[in-house]
Amino acid sequence: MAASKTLGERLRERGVSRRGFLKYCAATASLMALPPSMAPAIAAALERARRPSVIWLSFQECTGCTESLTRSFSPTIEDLILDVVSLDYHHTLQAASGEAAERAREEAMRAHWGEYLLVVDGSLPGPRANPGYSTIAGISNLQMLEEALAGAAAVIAIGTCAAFGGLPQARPNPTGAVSVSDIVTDKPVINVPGCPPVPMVITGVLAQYLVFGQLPELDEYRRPRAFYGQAIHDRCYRRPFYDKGLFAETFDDEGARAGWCLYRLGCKGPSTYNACATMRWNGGTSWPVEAGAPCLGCSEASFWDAGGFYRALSVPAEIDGARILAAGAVGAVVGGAAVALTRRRVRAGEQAREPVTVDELEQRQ
Amino acid sequence: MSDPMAFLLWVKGPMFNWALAIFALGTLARLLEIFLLGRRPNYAEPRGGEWGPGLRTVLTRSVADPGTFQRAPFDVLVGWIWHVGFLIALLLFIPHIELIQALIGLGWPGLPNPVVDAATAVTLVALVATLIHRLRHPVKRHLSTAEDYLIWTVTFLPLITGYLAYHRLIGPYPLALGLHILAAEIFLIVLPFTKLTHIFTAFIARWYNGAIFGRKGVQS
Amino acid sequence: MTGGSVSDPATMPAAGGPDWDAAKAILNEVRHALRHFVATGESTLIDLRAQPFAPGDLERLLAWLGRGEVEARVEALGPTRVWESAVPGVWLVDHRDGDDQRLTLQIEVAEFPEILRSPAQDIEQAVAILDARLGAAADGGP
Amino acid sequence: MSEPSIERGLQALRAEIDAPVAAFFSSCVHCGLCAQACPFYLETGDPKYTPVLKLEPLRRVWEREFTLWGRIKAGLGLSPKVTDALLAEWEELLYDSCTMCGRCSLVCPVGNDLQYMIRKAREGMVASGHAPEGLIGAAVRAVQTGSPMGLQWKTLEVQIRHVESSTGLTVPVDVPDVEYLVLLSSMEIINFPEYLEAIARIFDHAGVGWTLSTDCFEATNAGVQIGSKDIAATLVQRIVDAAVKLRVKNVISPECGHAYTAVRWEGPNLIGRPYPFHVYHIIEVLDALRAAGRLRTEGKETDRLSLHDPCNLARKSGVIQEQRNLMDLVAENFVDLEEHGRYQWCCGAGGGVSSNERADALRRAAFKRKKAQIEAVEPERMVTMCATCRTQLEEGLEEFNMDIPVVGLTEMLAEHLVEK
Repeated sequence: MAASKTLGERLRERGVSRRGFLKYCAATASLMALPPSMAPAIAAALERARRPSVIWLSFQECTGCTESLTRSFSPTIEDLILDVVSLDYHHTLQAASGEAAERAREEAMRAHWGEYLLVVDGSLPGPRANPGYSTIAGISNLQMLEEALAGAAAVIAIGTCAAFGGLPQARPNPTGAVSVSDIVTDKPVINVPGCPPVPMVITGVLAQYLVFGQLPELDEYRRPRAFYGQAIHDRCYRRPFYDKGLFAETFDDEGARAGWCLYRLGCKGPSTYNACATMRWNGGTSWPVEAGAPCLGCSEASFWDAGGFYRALSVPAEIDGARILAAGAVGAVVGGAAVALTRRRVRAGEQAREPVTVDELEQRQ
Repeated sequence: MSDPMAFLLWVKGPMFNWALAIFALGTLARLLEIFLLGRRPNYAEPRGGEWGPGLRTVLTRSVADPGTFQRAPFDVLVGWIWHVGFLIALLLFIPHIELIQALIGLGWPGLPNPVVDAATAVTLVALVATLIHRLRHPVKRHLSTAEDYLIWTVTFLPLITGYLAYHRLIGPYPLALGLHILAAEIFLIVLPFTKLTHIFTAFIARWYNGAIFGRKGVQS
Repeated sequence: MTGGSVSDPATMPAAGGPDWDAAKAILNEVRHALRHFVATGESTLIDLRAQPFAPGDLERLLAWLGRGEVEARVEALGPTRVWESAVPGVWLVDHRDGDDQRLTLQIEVAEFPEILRSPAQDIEQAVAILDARLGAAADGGP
Repeated sequence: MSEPSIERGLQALRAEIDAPVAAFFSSCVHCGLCAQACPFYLETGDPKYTPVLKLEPLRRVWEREFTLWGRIKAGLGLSPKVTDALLAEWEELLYDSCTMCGRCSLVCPVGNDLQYMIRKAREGMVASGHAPEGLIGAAVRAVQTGSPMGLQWKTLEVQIRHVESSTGLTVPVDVPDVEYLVLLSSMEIINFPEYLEAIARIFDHAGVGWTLSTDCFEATNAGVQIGSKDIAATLVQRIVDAAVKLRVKNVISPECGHAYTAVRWEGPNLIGRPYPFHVYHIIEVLDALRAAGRLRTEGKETDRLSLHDPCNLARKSGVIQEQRNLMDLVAENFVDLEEHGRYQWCCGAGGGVSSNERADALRRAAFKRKKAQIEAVEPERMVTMCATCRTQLEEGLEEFNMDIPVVGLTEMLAEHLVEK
C-alpha cells in the first residue's frame, strides 16, 4: 500500500499544475463550507496529508447514501478525494465480492489497525435484537461493527439510519434497529445524517478529515457544524416570504407558483439542520424546497415518526379529539354534580335556617 | 441519541392531548360551577336593561377610566401592553394559527414575523416590569400569594421559551421547541384551576357587573 | 471582449440597487471588500456557491454586475473563466471541472485574480523550461 | 332562640354565593386597582384596606366549597378554613373601612362588583356575631322603635306643627289614596328639619298630593347596613304595609342615599315580591316636576356652588342628571367636581360607617379624598342630597377649618319657588 506519499506528491505525480492545485484547494474550501480565504491553509495541509485507509460498512440501508456519494457532480474533485483516500472495503463499490471482499476488509483492518477511518451507512439490529435480521457473510452487523470499531481511529455515520436509526427504526421497529452511536461509546463518531446526505457534505466531511486529520467541530447530535450549523429555514431563499406571512396553501395555488413559503404545506425547514439550502443537490442545480416540495426534515432524529410530512411543524402528530371531548364532558359532569351537591346543601341549610333577630344581635353586646 | 427529539414528539403528541384534555375538563367544570349557581330572581322595578349594558361593560371595562389611569398609569399601560403583546404572539404568529386551525378548523391571517418578534420582546420586558411592580408596590405585594407568582411564571415561560426557540438561542432546536410547547401545555393545565380562568371568566364577570349596574340605570 | 464597454448605456446596471435580499447581502459584502482593498490593499474572496439564492438570483446578480474590459480563461484541471465586472476591481472567477461542471464561483476583489498570476515556483523553473524547449528546438525542432 | 355562631355565619355566606360571585372570584388577578378606587386605602396608605382583600372570608368559602380544585385543596389541607378568628379579624375591614360606595366595582378591570359582594359578606358577619356594636345598636333601635336613632312619632309631630305654623300649610298625615307617601330619615328630622318644610312648600306649589304615615315614617334601613336580610326585610315590610294601607301610587325616599337603595333595589327582593307601588328619590320627583313645568322658580344662587353626588344615588342608582337639571334651575355658578356622577368619590360615612363609632378615625381619614376634590374646585358652598353625606361634609369641612357651608338641594330649590 502506497500510503506513505503525501497528497501533494500524489497530485503532482498526476500532473496537476500549481494553478490546478490552487483551484483544487479553492474548490475544497467551498466543499467544506469554509471561507475561500482558507484555501492557502488547505493547500499547506494538503501538501502534508497522508492517504488514510477507509473501511465502509453498509448495514440496514438502501444504498441511497452510496448512490448519493457517487452522484456527486464534482467528479474531478470526487475522484481526487476518493483517489487519495484508500477505500479498502465497500461492498457495493469494490470489485471484489464474496469471501475475497471480506478478506480485503480483514487485511485492511490488520494493515491500518488503529488508524483507519470507519464509515458506516445503515442502522443495525441492536444488542437485544435478533442478529439474524441483518448479516453480511454470515456475520451479524453488530459483530462486524464491533470488530471493525476496535481498530478504527474514528467512525463516520453516513445517512440518517446510521446516525439516528432512520427508517428501519420507525415504529414499531421490528428489527430492533439502533444507530451507530447507540453502539459506539469509546470512539469519536461523526454523524452525517440525511436521507441521503447531500453528496458534497459526504465528501466535504471526508475532505475535512483528510485535510486536517482531525474531527470537525460537532453539534449536539455530533453533526459537523460546518454543514449542519444552520437550519434550512434560516438559509432558505423562501424565508422572506415566511417572514412576510406569504404562504403556499396548496401545491398548485398562486402562492406555490410564486415560490412562497411552504410552511403550511408541512415544511420542516425550521427544525431541520442541513446544508441543502446552500449546497443544493445535483451539482447545485436545485434542492427540494426550490423544487416546490416541503422539507421532510430527513437529517433530524425521529423524522420518520414525527407525524405527516405535509402537516405544519406546529401541528401535533395526532390530535385525540375524542379524548378532549370526553374530558370536557367529564369536567361538565363533575363540575355540574359538585355544584348540584353544594346547592342542595345550601338549600337544606336555608330551610333549616333561623332568621337573625335583634335579640340575637344584642346577645353579643 | 434522539432524546430531545423524543421529548419534542412526546410534548407534541401524548402530552399535548393530555394538556388539552385537562384544560377542557377544568374549564368546563369551572364554567358550570359558575353558571349553575344562577341568580336569585330580582323583583325590583328595573331602570335599565341588563343585556345591553352587560355587553357594553364587557367591552368598555377594557379601557380604564381617566381617574384610574392617572392614579395607576403603570398598571393600565403595562397591563395593556403585555396583554396585547401576549395575544399578538399567541394568535397572530403563523405557526400558532396553523395549530389552531388544525385543532378547531378556524384560521386567520397572521402578522409578519418581525412584528410578532418585536411584540414578544416588548411583552417579555413588560412582564418583567409587572413582576418588579408586584414585588415593590405595597398593595400588590400585600395581595400577592404564591399562586400569583406561579401564574406569572406560567405566563412568562411560554413567551420566553418561544422567543429563545425562535431565535435559536438554546439548542438543540427540538429541545428548545419542546420546552416551548411544554410551557404552553403547563399554561393550559394550570389555567382552569387558577386565576388564569379570568381569560374566560373576566368577560362573564364584566357582563354581570354591567347587568347589575345597567338594571339600575348606570353604565358601569 | 464580449461585454460592451463600461460607458455603453445599454449595459450599464439599472439605477438603484437590486431589490432582492440575497443580492443585497452580497453587494454589501462586495462594497465592504472594496473599501477594505482601497484602504489596505488586501484582497477578498467571496464564495457565491454557498448562498441561499432563489432560482435565477445568481444569473440576475451576474447580469447586474455586468462585464468590464477583461476576460480570461485558465486551463487547469478543467477550464476556469475569469472576467472583470463592470465595477473595477470586482472579478468573477468561475472554476469548472473537466466536464465543464461548476466547482466554485467566486467574487475576488483584487487588482487581478490570484489564479491568473504565474506561480513563483513555476517561474523559478521557467529558465530551465525555456532552455529545455530551446534545446528541443536545436535538437531538431521546427 | 339560637345564638350567632361560626356555623350560622358560614351557612349565611354559602347562601350568598351565586353565579356573579363565582364569576367575580374566578376573575380576580390581584392587580390591586380596586385599592386605587378606595378612599380608605388611598387616604391611609395601608394595603390591608384593598377592597378585594376585604372579601377574603367569602372568597375562601367559595374556593373551598364551590370549586373543584378548591375542594381538592381543602381535602389536602392546602386551603385555609374560615374560622371565627378570621371573621373577627375581618370585622374592621368589612365594616369600618368600607362604605359600600361601589367605586371599586366600577374600576375593576375584570369587572368584579366588589360592593355587591361586601353586602353579601356582611350577612355572614351578622350571623356569626361579628357586626360592630354601633350598627347593632342602630338595628335594634330601628326594629324596636321604628327609628335607628330611637326617634318617636311625637318628636316628628312637634316638627310638623312647627312647619305648619311657619308655612301656614297643612302637612298631610295618613291621607289615603294620594300620589305620594313621603318617608323621612331620623337624621334629617334631627339635623335638617328644613327638609320637611321644603317638601311641604314644593308639593303645595306643584299641587302634588302627598302624605306622611304614622305607621312608618322612617326610610332608612339599618338591616341593609349591618348586612342582615332578616332585619332589613322587617324594616322594608313596614314601609310596604304603610304604603299599601294608604293605597299610595308612589313612595318617596328622602335625601338619604342608603334608604333609597334599600327601598328601591333591595326591598322587593327582601320581601320576595314586587311592590304594588313605585319608589322614587325626592330628587327624581323634583326633576320630574321640573320637566313637567310644575316648578316655577325665580332668581338664582349667585355664589360658586358645587355638588356632591351620594354614592347610593348616583353610582348605585343612576340618578345623576336629575340633580344637575335642578341645579341649573336655581344656580348660575354651578361647577362640578372633577370626578362626579358615577365616578364620584364617597364622603366616607356611608354603608353604616357613620353609625359605627369605632370607625370614626377611618371615616375622618376617608373624607380627605372628598376634601381634596372640593379644594380643587374651591366652591363657596356644597350642595348634596343625602343627610349622611351632608353631616359628614359639614363635620369634615369644619374639622379642616374650611368655611364651606353644605346645603340640601331640596331646601335650596324651595327657596326659589315663585310665591303664589
